[in-house]
Amino acid sequence: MSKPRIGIYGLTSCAGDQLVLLNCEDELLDVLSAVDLRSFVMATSQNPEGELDVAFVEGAVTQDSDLELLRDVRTRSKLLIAIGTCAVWGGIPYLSGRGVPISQHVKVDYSLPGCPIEKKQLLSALSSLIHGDLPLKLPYPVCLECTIRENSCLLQAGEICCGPLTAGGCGARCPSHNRPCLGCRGPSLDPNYQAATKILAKHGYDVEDVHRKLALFSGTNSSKEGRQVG
Amino acid sequence: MSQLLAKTENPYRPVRAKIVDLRDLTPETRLFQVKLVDPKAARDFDYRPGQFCQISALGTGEAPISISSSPTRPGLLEFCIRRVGRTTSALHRLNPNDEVGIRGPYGNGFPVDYMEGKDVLIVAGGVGLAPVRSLLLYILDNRDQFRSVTLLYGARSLEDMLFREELKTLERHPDLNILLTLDSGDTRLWPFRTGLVTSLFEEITVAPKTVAAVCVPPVAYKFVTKGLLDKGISGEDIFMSLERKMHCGIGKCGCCAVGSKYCCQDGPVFTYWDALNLPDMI
Amino acid sequence: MAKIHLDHISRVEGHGALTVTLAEDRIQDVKLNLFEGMRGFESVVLGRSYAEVPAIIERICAICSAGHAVTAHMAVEKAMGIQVTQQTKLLRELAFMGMTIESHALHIFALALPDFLGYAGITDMSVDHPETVRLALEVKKTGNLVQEVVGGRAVHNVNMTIGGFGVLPSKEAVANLREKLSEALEAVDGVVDLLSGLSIPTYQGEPILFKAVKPAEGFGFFGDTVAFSDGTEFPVEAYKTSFHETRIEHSHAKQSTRGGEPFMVGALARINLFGHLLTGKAAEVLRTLSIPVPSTNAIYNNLAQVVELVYALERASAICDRLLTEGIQPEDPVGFEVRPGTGTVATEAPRGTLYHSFSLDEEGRVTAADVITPTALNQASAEKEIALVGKSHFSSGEDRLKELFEVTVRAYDPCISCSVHLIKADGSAKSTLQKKVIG
Amino acid sequence: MKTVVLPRENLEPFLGRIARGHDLIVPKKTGNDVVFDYYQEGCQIALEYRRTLLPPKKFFLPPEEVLFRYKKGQGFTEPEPEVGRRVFFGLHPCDIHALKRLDYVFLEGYVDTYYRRRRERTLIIGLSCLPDDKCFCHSMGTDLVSDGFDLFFTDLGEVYLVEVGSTSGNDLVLTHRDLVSEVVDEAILKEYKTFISTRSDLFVQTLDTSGLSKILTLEWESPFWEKVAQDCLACGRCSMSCPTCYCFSIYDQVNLDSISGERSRSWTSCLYKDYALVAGGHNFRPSRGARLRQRLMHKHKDFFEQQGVSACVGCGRCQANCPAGIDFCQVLTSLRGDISESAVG
Ligand SMILES: Cc1cc2nc3c(=O)[nH]c(=O)nc-3n(C[C@H](O)[C@H](O)[C@H](O)COP(=O)(O)OP(=O)(O)OC[C@H]3O[C@@H](n4cnc5c(N)ncnc54)[C@H](O)[C@@H]3O)c2cc1C
Ligand code: SF4
Ligand code: SF4
Ligand code: SF4
Repeated sequence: MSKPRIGIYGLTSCAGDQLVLLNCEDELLDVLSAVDLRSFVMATSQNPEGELDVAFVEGAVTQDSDLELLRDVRTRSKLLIAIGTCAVWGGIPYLSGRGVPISQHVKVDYSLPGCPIEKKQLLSALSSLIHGDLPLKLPYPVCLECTIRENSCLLQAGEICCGPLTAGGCGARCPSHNRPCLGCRGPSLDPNYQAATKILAKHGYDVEDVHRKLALFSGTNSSKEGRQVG
Repeated sequence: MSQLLAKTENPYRPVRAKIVDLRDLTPETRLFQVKLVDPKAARDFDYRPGQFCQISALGTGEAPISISSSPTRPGLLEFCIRRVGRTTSALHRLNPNDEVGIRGPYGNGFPVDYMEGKDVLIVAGGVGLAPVRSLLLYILDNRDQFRSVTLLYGARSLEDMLFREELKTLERHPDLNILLTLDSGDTRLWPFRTGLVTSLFEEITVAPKTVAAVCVPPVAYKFVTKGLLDKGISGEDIFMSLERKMHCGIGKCGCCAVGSKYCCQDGPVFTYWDALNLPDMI
Repeated sequence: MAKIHLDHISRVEGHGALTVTLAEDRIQDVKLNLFEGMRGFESVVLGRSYAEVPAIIERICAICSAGHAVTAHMAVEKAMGIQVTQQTKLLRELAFMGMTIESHALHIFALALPDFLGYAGITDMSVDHPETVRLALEVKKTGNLVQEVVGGRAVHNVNMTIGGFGVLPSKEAVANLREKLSEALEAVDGVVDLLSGLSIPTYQGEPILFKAVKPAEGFGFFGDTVAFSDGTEFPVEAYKTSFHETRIEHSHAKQSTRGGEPFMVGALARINLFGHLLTGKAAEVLRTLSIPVPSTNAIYNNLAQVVELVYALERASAICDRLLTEGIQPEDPVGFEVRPGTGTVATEAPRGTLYHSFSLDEEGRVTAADVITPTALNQASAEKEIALVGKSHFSSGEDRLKELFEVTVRAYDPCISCSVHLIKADGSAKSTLQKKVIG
Repeated sequence: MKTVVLPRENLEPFLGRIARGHDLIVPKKTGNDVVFDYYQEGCQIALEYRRTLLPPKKFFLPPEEVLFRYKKGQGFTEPEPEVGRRVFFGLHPCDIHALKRLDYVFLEGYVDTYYRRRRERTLIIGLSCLPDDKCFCHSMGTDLVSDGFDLFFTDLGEVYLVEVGSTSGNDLVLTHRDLVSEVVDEAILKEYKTFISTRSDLFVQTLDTSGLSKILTLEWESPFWEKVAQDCLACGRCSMSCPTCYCFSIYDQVNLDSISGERSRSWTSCLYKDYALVAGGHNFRPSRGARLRQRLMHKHKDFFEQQGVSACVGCGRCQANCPAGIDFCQVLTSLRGDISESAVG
């Protein structure tokens, strides 16, 4: 089996997802030797580009140069993987009225959300892709991992916790630190914004505030649905 | 019936099997001929038409796949596998001599003993031919035990029809009535009908003691069973092989529950009567 | 007229290009174009609750996220007059050190070093120098571990909150961290040897103005006063009048000058201004690397970072020691009342001075927000320096010039996401792309 | 059944000694909650707790576990099974009943070897409890327990009445006979009777289970399911914390070398949208209402039809942990009576 040709690209973002790869200190050299790295401008000045088996794209599309790069990468790649919440949902660039998720412009074969993505998931996705598979999708919201860690529920205690609306995979980092989930991984498979808003309204929150908070990272998705209530 | 693993052994651990041969049946469906690595297991492995195995593409996952071969032809196991997702794609990447993992056989299978001495009507749609092919071959190999045998099979197009060559040969079989239909597409090449498989019901008469074996896509069961009931077949004599999401295949993981039944253990073959009892079965 | 063009500067964070126009006998013009897309952070926080500010602002940049997080918490707390405990301050400083370790290690070893050893990146470098790369990654990992232990995540912390922390690190975690820090300090030795032998390209320097936060005591990254190398000082609150920000055509980041003069911030500025305050191993390394102090050659910024890397490892160790001897008090975040006010804070992020200023109304909603990042501050200085490099090496040919330019830009360790986060989204700036999609 | 008496002050020494020879699991207080966890010397055992967040199942069917590792062409290696005796102290009657329900699932038919090994190496010591407003075990017939434990402690104030439920339990008592007394006198009996009747008076929550499975069958089509589902976050917290929810999914993870990897399983919930989704996009339970219905049907109807007992043991965890405050007892009661009544607290 020949090594898959891989490119790593950033559009408008904080570079956090590319950094997560560089932060895989223990695995980095193994990863790099298991692939044929054809582009990673953040890490190397030798970028032969060309045809790719897998392209990882971080960041939202906020300007024409992003779009140009994205389209070019798409035409050269067999698989295009969106990494990070900006790329998957628009993230914070979406809020500023500037960014859109890359799926609004090109076909995305797999999405790895997270702000930033989780190291463990990145490595497992890379292994799967090298093996020839699309990575698995995690079907559960943050609450599953939170409950398994036996955290007291912050939403029950009246905090605006986005756990039930948010794609799991982070190990419920925030609630495990006694901090409500901000929804940084974007919407789960089946978010019920109406129910969450209703619960929080009962706890005395302003519905508009709740909507804004629930929509912090989920760009296109929740801001619309959440507003149907109240 | 011989299991690959004794009931006291770890039922989640597959046994190794080697791919002997691969044959494309349609652009998405491939016939896998596999042989268990352990010769004794290969010799002893026994199953009933309609049962399935959990096939592993290690590193990717496991999928429940009906056994397409017949226990009357031991040695090799045949599976026809349609490429629809991760695991099935990984299986399609394999070559002869590569290994897969196998667990099983699981499920109840078709009640061949009960079918003996009766007229048998087999209805299949798309990849649904896979499990009933086992039944068909079984019946052919024990032809004298059954009365008339009819196969109604529908596919989307000629391209999507499984076992085209085999069906062509079987068509000439004097003791077998085969009716084929295509949803659409070129039908000139062969005497096909067009229309859904239910449209074939008009062309057959059903004898009083007929049992039906059905495997069609999930959405089609309602129409097919209605057609069979209209033809006068009793609900208890309609045997349907159903699909559900399955992880363990042995009644533990809960994923394939249909009411109080587990598709993997109590099924995948259910009667129309079961479906009446259990609301979201079909 | 000839142009030297670098489309996409590699081995830096974010997207930047460089165009240098050459006249017959001199450098005519230098344009550093930070073309990373804009995200308008200040406009995003407007109208939102104070509590949401840090988590949003820290996303300006991944590499110095902890710096943004700490600074934003301090600024919001200043605005509301919240006093945090000494333990909270120490833990925040610890997280800040973690970031400094990680960021400097990443830049020195993975981004800059390949230039000096003649490689395209860390992968090729690892073929000939496996041990150095292994040690470097070990040091970098320690920086991340610090951030994980204190902040709950290496990039974009989840644990800091207004008034304190969600969960305090356990004694075991801090003790383990302490051990790892010692190992990293040892690992750095080997790398310092390698670095002290590097030859730094020289050129005809010109006096450059430097600027850094004046440390409250000793060497450090926190303080209430900002100092320029010409001897002037000003309180952080007066930042707006102490230098001049202008929007420029060719870059998405604003440019800053003082009286029309560019100035430099970052490790070299700090070492130039306050390096004499260093003690311990950091002071030793400063001598070993023989950085001329003050140095006006930005390439020495790489070495200044090495000194600071050692400082950060030592400082983090000292904080751990203190936490371990005094014991980690099981305290909740301090209570406070929401009240209006403005908080302005400056810290020394890895790349230089970072300003956060937030104004809050009675309900604690943000009415004004301003974030100024080091890379933006450095922009003018970098352009000036490239012109100087060009002048000194004018006759060495286009290829060599190109190389030198890239090395010079890289020496500034630009963090482009940071620098372009900030252009305010006035209505007209709404991206045409988004208009198309959301109507 | 053999009964002995353990003076209250002897409990700690008794457990302390057990901990020396076994892995001892006890209810422990963390913040405002109680969780089951391994005993450490000096740790605070919660003797009067109401309910733990996660039930005992996590020690028999862990939230995540590796089933086996593989290497291409070399077959499969199972993880080394844990060895040694484990003593699980402090299970309330509902949790013991719940384990018996899990036994039906994992030990009948195909034997789940992972579950069996853990079950076989674990002694169960039950502990009596007092209900709060969410417990309804008396309605489910699980408020008392007569088997499924090795020892069962009833807290009678000064002393624990200890029922011996197995030879292993008997061995424990015999080994530590210096700590227990064989004399169960009139006074203790009287206290036991008082305890039982006081306890049964304390129940607030009830569920009328008569004909429940039939009513559920008849209410299959009820629009009420979708109505309740409007408030359901489908977060899965009820499933994770239910002592008898056992659904899991199985998945592979390949290593970077592409030739080795592992197969694992982890908990899942029938409330998740992909739960009954098959290839081709057909979902057998497409709506949130259908999924919520499945959860209740399985507890109170399907399992009952399979095993003759409901899968619900009335521990009250699902209601206690639901962020939306959905109370399944009330949902079921509404279904039985006026279905327009709101089921959400
Ligand atoms: C008893 C039984 C016998 C069977 N026999 C055969 C047989 O003989 N031959 C055969 O080819 N097949 C057979 N099947 C079907 C076969 O098991 C499945 O096709 C196979 O499991 C698919 O696995 P996969 O990993 O390739 O697909 P997956 O990658 O798992 O893709 C399908 C999965 O993707 C998910 N999915 C699908 N669409 C979407 C969507 N739009 N959004 C989100 N998620 C989605 C679903 O969760 C679904 O389970 C049988 C099934 C059963 C139960
Ligand atoms: S704290 Fe948040 S994530 Fe955890 S269970 Fe509650 S709502 Fe879900
Ligand atoms: S808990 Fe929520 S905000 Fe925190 S890391 Fe996970 S998804 Fe992101
Ligand atoms: S359904 Fe609820 S009350 Fe019943 S056993 Fe499960 S968690 Fe306890």
